[in-house]
Amino acid sequence: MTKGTEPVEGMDYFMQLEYHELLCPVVRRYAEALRAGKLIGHRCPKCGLVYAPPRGYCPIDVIETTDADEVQLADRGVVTNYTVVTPVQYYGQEETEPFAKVSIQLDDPGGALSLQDVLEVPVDQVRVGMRVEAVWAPPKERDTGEIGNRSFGSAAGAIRGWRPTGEPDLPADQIMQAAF
Amino acid sequence: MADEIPTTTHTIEFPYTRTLGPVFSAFLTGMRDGRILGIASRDGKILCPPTEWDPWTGDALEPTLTEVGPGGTVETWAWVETPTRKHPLHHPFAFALIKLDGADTALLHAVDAGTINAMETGMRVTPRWKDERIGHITDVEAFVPEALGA
Amino acid sequence: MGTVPEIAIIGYAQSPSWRRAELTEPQFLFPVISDAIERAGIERRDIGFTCAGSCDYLSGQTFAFVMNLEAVGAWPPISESHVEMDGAWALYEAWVRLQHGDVDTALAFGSGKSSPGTPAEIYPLQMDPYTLTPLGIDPVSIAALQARAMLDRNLITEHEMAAIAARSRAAAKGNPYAQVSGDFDVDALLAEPYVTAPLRKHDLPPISDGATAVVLATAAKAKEVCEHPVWIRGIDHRIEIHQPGMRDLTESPSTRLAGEHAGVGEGKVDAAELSASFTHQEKILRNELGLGDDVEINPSGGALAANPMMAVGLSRFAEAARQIAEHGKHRVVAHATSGQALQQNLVAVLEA
Amino acid sequence: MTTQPCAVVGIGQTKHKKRRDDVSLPGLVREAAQRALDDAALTWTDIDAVVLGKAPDPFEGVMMPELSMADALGANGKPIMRVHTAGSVGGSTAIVATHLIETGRHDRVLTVAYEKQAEGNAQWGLAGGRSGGMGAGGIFAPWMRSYIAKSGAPEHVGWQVAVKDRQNALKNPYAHLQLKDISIEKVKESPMLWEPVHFLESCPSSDGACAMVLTNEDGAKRAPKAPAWVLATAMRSELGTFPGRDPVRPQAGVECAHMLYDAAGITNPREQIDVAEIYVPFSWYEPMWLEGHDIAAPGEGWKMTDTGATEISGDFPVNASGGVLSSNPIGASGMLRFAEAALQVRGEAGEHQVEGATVGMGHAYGGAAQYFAMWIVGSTLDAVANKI
Repeated sequence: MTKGTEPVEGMDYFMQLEYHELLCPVVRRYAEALRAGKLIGHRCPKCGLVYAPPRGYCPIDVIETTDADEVQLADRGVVTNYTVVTPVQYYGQEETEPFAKVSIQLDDPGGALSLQDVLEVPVDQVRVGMRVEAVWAPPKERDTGEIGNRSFGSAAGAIRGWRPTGEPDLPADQIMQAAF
Repeated sequence: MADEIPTTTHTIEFPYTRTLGPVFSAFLTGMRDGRILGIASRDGKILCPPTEWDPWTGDALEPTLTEVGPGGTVETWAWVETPTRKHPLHHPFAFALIKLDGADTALLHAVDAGTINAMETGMRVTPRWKDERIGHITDVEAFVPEALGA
Repeated sequence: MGTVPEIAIIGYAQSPSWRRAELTEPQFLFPVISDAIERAGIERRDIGFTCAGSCDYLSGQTFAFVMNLEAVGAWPPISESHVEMDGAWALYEAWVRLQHGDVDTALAFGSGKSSPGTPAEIYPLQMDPYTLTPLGIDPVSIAALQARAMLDRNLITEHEMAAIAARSRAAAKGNPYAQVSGDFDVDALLAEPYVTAPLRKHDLPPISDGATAVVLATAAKAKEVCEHPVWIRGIDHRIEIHQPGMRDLTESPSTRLAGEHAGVGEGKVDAAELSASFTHQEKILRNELGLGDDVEINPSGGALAANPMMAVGLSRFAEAARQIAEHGKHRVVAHATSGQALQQNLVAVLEA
Repeated sequence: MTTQPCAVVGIGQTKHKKRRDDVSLPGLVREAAQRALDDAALTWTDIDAVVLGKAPDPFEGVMMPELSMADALGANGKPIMRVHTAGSVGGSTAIVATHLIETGRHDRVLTVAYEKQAEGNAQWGLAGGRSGGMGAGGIFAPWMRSYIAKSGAPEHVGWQVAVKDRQNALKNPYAHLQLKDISIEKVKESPMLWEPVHFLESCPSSDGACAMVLTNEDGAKRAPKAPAWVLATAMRSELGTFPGRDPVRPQAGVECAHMLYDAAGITNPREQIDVAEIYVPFSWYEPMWLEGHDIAAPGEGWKMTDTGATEISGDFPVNASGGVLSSNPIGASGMLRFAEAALQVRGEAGEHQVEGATVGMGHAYGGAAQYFAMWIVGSTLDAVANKI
């Protein structure tokens, strides 16, 4: 009937909460562009910094940005830094093997994406200065359903990852200091 | 119009594991054993559910618990017509503050009375225990009107 | 505390209260903060201290408040803090900070998006994790327990509750930020079914998304930049016992204490903006604050008309200040609350 | 407007452990708070207000815990606030409490911070409940790599910090990790978690709490033990991500330090600060913050570690308590830095006491190295002036 006769010393609590949020206009437009095979960002009309993906404002000049400030971004760039993560097995973790996430400074007109996946390179050979290009999913397989209002630089579902272009590396010491 | 806007969905879920300390350990052990326990406050009131410290003064309390109930009186109640998925019952029921016999404060719990017409402030209720108890506040599945028995 | 330096509200702004905002929290905070600063007549870079109020669980995102910093202008770096509480407590922290005298202006804001989640499932996490959270006890049910305790003791009637709803909604017709407004017949409201008896839909606040920002200044600065500063004459906040069954739910001793320490009774009150999320709570608050029938309650419509969690308490400051700055009132009370059944309360007295 | 001095007259902390299975959440907080009250020889009724801090609520699954902890904190009928500024929260919570004393708002304030990591999982929390989380180390690893590349620091400096802080922890009975056989070799051979960070160069996951009782001059006179005087506080925040940001030496950190030194009258931090408790969750953050807060010149911080200057016996002891590398109840970790600095200038640090310390610094940072909270405490109100 009851479990045990020892004192009860613990209690489990299973929390489960669902959130359904409207996608904000700039993220909707960003996701549409991804499905069309394009990366877009906003260029601040005041300071000229490029935000990828667009945020709808420049937090530095504290001005709002609009579709008029939209720029198409390059889908090539250089790895400016990386992390190799040995996954901790927390609840909901699906990763079991070490994986790499990289930051990429995009070619002109600029913009930077973080937490990107690298393809076709063993984890231990990811390096700063490596030239990479986007590997797009075929148009029919592009699904941006995972991209939400707080997905930051995610292009998941449209860009599968980034692979080496084969070009020579850029000097690592310069690249690492240049961009985050 | 809003319905046409795509939504982004995310679920956060996690199985938390709580440790209890002496007071809640004793209280939930009691629940597992089919007994509802209270604690004496500094001025001698019996508090159920027990608190770890005197809620009025913050003073330490002696973690020796005493049995209260099982029956009690409904002090106030709310009729839940549409339960949420987090509620203890999945058909219409009442949440109530129940002053158990021998206690000086009221326990918040569910009352399974069938219909709102069966509910009344001052009514007598008694716990309906679950068959399988694990040491949890919901080991009492709900209180039921004393007239119906447990 | 007789020598508390004078601090004034010199600017305030709110977003509309939306049932479901299309913009993200930092996106809709953005114009609100800019607007409040502009109305204060100061430059963003002049702000000496910033404090925000928000809640991770509303959006289901750890560190959700970090993104809100983007709406502030935090580059170059700023002196800044955050409370996981309603923006009214952010204002309190900013009010304390200004009393040092080394900075002369402060920005407080609160923001929240309740629409993505299910409040009835989220708020049980605010209750005692051992005896209450596992029962899934939700805000409406706790409020209903409180309302029935009042009804049983003849401290209020369902008719009075409906009349409070009708008055609030009618008042909200003049509030461009309100979500629920219009003319409603009390008898028609009473003919509606219960949601959670004894509460009907009109007894409940709407679910809202929104933001509020308030700019504070020291006396010297306020007089320099503002023609009609609104003075914070007193402010205090108190908490009481958590377990609903260990409180007399028909009273709010924490509100009474906060009101006494804020000096509510030291002069005639013209109006009060109260965070009464449920109709019956307005009556408890009036009693505890000693507000008579001659005091206009919630000229904005209050929380029953617009309820953006984490901003709604700070909105009471904005609306109270509006009553003074734009509607010629002299002395107005602002009130904010946290927790269930009025467990924690903040009271301030604002004056022309 | 004038402010009045604020004194720390009570300090308490729990034994920090992987899992404190003997206490509830409020029980953990209460243990530290009661010790702080006992240290100050005060009772619960003596406290005017409470300021509580912790990291995100989803770490334990309790929303706005000040509500359900009101009885544990003796807060009925009192003001209580809840601060949350990411990893710096323990520090900013103490600063908010300090303001309540400095402005004369209250006479005696209890400030408390905690985390009970074992109830949940911080890696889960940091990942927003999603798979593929990076962990804090994953966010900070690239910046540590950049620091190493830019400063030319040899890799053994990270191992040295890891060993030094664990050896210090052996002198602190409250510290979580008690690694008696810690060595450079062991650190170096421990698994690589986030290159360049090894397992033993990372903070543990701890249950723990910290509390302090703050009061004014009058209260300090009545206290049974020597107070620590709060000589200066500073908080500074910046945006976490924008093109061109330098997260290795964040501007907010530089400005926070200079605000702090100016307010305390410190003109040469390395000379005038006797002991520092710096938030170092990963070994490389010791030299990074020594430089990031202009205690050492750019590129020189690692040399302080390498030459032993940051050891208890060195000229600038850092984390004599064992630091975050030895105990990490996240929300409390910042307050522990502040409290340990205060313990040092009170001469109450026991085995890890830095002899003759009269000026101490407490430091915390959080978010994407974007939130900073710091304070300077002294054994007397003129402790800094006496150095010059």
